[in-house]
Amino acid sequence: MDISFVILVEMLYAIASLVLISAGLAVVFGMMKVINLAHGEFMMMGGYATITAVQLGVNVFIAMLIVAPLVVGVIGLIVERLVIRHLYGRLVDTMLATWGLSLVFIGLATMIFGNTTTGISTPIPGFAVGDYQINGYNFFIIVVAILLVVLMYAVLKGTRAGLIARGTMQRSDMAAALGYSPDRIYMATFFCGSALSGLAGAILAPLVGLVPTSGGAYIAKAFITVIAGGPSLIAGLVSSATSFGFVSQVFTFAISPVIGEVALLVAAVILLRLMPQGITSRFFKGKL
Amino acid sequence: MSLKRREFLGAGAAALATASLLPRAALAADTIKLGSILDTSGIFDAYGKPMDQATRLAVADINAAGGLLGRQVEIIDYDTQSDMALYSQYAQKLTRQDRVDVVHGGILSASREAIRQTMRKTDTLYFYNVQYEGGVCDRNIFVTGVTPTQQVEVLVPYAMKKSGPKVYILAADYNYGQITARWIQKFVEENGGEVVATDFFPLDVSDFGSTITKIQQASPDLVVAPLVGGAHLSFFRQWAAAGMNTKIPLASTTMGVGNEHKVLTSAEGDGIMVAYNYSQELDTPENKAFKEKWKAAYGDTTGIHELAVSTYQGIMLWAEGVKKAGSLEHDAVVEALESGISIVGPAGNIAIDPQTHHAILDVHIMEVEDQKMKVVETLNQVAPVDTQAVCNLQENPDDNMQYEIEI
Amino acid sequence: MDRSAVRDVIVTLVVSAILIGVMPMLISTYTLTVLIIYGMLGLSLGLIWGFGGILCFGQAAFFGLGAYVYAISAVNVGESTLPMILAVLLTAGFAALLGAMMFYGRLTDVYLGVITLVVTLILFKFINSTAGPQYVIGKARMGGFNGIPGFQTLNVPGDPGAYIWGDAYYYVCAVALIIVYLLVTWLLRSSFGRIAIGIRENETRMALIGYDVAARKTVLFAAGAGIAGLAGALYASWAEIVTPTLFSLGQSAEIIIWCIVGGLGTRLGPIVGAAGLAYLKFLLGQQSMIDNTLIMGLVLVIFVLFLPRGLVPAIGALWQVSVGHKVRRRPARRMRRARNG
Amino acid sequence: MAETVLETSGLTMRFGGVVASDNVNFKLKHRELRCLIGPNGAGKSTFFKCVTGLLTPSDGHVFMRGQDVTGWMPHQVASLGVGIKTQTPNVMDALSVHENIWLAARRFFDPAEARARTGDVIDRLSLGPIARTDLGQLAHGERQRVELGLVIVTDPWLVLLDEPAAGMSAEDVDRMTEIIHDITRSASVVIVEHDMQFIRSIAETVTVFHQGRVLMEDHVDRVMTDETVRRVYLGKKA
Repeated sequence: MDISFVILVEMLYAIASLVLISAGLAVVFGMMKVINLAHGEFMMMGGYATITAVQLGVNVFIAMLIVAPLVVGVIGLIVERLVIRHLYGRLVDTMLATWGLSLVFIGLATMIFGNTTTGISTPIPGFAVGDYQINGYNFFIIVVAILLVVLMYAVLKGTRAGLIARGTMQRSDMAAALGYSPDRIYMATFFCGSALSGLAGAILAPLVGLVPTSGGAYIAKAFITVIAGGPSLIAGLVSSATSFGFVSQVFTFAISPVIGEVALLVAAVILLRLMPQGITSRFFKGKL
Repeated sequence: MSLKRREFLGAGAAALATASLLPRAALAADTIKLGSILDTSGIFDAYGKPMDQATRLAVADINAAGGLLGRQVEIIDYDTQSDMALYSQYAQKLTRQDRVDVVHGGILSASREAIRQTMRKTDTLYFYNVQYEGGVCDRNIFVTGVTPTQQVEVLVPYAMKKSGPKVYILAADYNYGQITARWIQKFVEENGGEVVATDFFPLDVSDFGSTITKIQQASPDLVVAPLVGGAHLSFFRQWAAAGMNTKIPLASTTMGVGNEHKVLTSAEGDGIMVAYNYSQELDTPENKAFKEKWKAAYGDTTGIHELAVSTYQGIMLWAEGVKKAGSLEHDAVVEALESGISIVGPAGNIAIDPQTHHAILDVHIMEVEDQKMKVVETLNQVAPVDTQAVCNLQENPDDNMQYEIEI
Repeated sequence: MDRSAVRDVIVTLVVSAILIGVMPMLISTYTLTVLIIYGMLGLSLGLIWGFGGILCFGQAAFFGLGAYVYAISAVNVGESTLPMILAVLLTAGFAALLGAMMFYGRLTDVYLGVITLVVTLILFKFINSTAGPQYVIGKARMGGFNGIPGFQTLNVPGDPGAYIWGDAYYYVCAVALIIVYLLVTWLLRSSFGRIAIGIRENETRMALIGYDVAARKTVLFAAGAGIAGLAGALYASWAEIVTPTLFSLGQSAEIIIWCIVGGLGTRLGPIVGAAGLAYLKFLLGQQSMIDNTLIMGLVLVIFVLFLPRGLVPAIGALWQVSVGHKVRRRPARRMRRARNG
Repeated sequence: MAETVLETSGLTMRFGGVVASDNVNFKLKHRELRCLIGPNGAGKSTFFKCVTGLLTPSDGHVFMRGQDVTGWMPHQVASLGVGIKTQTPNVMDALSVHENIWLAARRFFDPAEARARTGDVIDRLSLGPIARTDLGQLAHGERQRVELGLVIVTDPWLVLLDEPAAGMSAEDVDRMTEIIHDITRSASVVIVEHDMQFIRSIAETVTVFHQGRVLMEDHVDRVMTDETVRRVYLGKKA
């Protein structure tokens, strides 16, 4: 009984962390059709921002939830102005340029922080469920992921900015027709996407050690999750994170973490073979 | 067959090197060249940078004491950027163009294997100063790091005495981890215990949530975790986050090699049992002097770790060998080193085992306490029995392979 | 047309003969060998991507596969000829299966990128977790993270004792690259190559004309993978060890950077880009001022922003401007669509 | 009675809940010229795509010369000797006019024959002066003409054209009319078209689509005067 509860929590946690990891990339891809391959490094910078802030005496939750997203959002803004905006409409070129940027960030972080693993300890203690100890931080991650999805839905559905955003997702010239400068919309979107990446990096930082190359572990997973999700932003994100999280955890518990990771990848290949445009090109059509 | 090949290669290589580099070799005869090949950038630089610093410190010490054979020692170093292909390239450069007298370096076992044959073909003496899985048998190489038995045979009985007979093993999924796990199993059984499960993790796994649940299902008395690298460090963090660190004791043969215990908070790290050749907390005059020299050279001592000290000791052993041989000639130095030479380094007395070209050294059992490694017990002059079981260079000087040690 | 083909071959042979003779005076042959091998690897992606419009994030997978196939079969056979052939054929075969799966599934651009990336990751993770003693193919231990050392390197066919190494190996690799280059030239001049370019330009139209686009892309993909496999086998024989890092995403990234910097849609560009950047990396290892990753990243960003067509076409254009407009050949401006299509 | 070269039975295409093509039964005879008309969203293009293999119909069958080609890939359909031109100009922009047409010819003929035929078509369509120009640099009308060249260079027995006259000048349309009449000498032709002027000048039988179904099928003159057709389609103009 206890064990099934523990496994359920682990599964929810796996799904939640996939949602967190992919959210920033999904926003940028969904709105701008830009694949930001420096996404993992944005997360890495979120992690470093958190750790640095904590070392400077900032409360860990403030560091994670406010400082890191802001810092990374601003970095994203600079990147957008300097590089990305010159490449709109050139999908492959933006991928390559952001790949180059990811290397630049790794190099910079190495020069600033060095390659030694750093980290902070988790701010929430573990607790017991029957005979088992559970990592209390897992619940925090699950809660944050749920809040994030709800917030994204509320913003898109309920605010004027969300309306413009939805319009832009449907037809990129729509916003211009409504009298909004696409330039500013893209800027704002990239800021939000980067901030989300920073948030994800910050929240995962206490769980896993941080090195400048940490981003590499996330980008592939995020990339796969977003592409497999397909055209709908939220439905795609949640549905593909759920499928992949479920598959990988089943195999992790049944066999081993490596097989779990491989199962996730194999699932991605099969899924894209069956639904070349992603899950939401077939199901949940027209949803957000 | 392999002999024929070596002759063929050796002759050709020598001809090539002499033809292209005669003038420079003659010109630089006044210094002794020590080649250093380490990852001082890229993902392994946490290991490589202090090793590089230790190399410089050792050579500075030798030169300050008047050099070797009346000549100064010069370092020629390359940064392999954590890229295996560059090891091969720089090894060629060191041996054929720079024509160094000795090479110290290599971090991962793969990097050692990438350059070992080049060293052998060109008769360049090679020192590998890293803790590794054991079994390399090659007259041209000297290994000054600890091998699994040297740690495990000491650590496992101690840890089991403190906890209990049921042991769960979590090991890094590569050569070192696989072999170490088997030694752990052997020593657990010899001490009347039982291994309830063994799990292997590739070096990039950083999420151990499900594993921690599995361990709880098995409810062992002790977890032995030879996990390696930055990603695996998150195990110790997640273990503590789940509150397990107060319930089941941990032992490791790797935690702390790259100063990982300083990254974990004391709440996370305290109580983990380890066994190494070196700890910064060793209270010996040699260690104090070493730390002071390091501090004078680099500002602070936080960077010093096991591998850096191994590197320092490796270079000192080589220097001792050269002094004893009174020459830089390859075979003379090897014979001098095989004569049971020893030095007293920061980690205590360290001697070369003539049979295996590995090191006989002190092993300290330690417990992590407040981000430090507190020495609990010291075992003097532990021999590399694992490699001794498969390798005897006195009997087979032409041996040239890495044995998979059968347990 | 035929006359220009003959001229092309002659120019290639003369220029490369001069380069083979001159380069060893500047760079040691050991390093040159690996630059040549990387050049071949660059060419393999240049063929698939530049002329087939297939952006493959997993070219390193074929490189690694070729190296591993060579290493494993060399350990078992103890001679290098069959392993070389196997490295090319098995890699091409694997790519044909993968390609058929993707192209008949009508996967394009980003989705193609994801699949090739994922396949690379799977291979990497698999090879990386084969350290245990149970992973044995014939006599070869897979070795996991540590890789496979100590296999038979290239020998004179039929005589396992007669190793080809050092300068001789350099000449072998150089000749291999020239042969591959000429084969690629011939392929691109043939109907198959021209049809491939047509497909790159407009897949739907080529299908409506009646070409089996998926089959042709599969064949081209396999051909490129075969070249990468050969490069991998030559690399294995050069390095005398194969490790899973050959499959890494970082390696894939480098190949893509080579192509971009050298110039896509040209045969020469990817070779020049590969050899040039690999040599730059080699030189950078001798300094410790600036982090090397940073420099590589900056190079890529700058090229995408300011010189998206790459070095070789840019130099070609400069040449034309300075020589005047006498050159009748159309400039290599053909890539825009394929890259952003 | 002439042989039926193209036939669909119960052809249906659904997108989610929308039925874009609803139980269409269609027959085309040898050397017949047929126009498909209908307001936007009537299902003409969906029907066209199902026939050419660009879409796989949800239901029903497509037959060409009696052979069931339902669900075939476009290249298989084209390989039967069917010439297809899609709605938007679909050409290889970075290649020259000559190369474009040569690629089409090469599909069925050896290189020498392909070159000869390419030359013929270039003459026939008066493309000589621009034969070496890249398609990307040509005007819309010229591109349409080149695409027609791609279609006819292989002497297809069935030609399917989706809006060949869209966006063309009056002069271009005249030339197009001529070419199409030329084609009908040896092949059957289906044209999806909006331009009524153009249809009047070429068509005999017209099929009218409305809401995914075939509304009526008759001679162009009678269709033009039909009340229902005028209401659903032309009524807007009147």
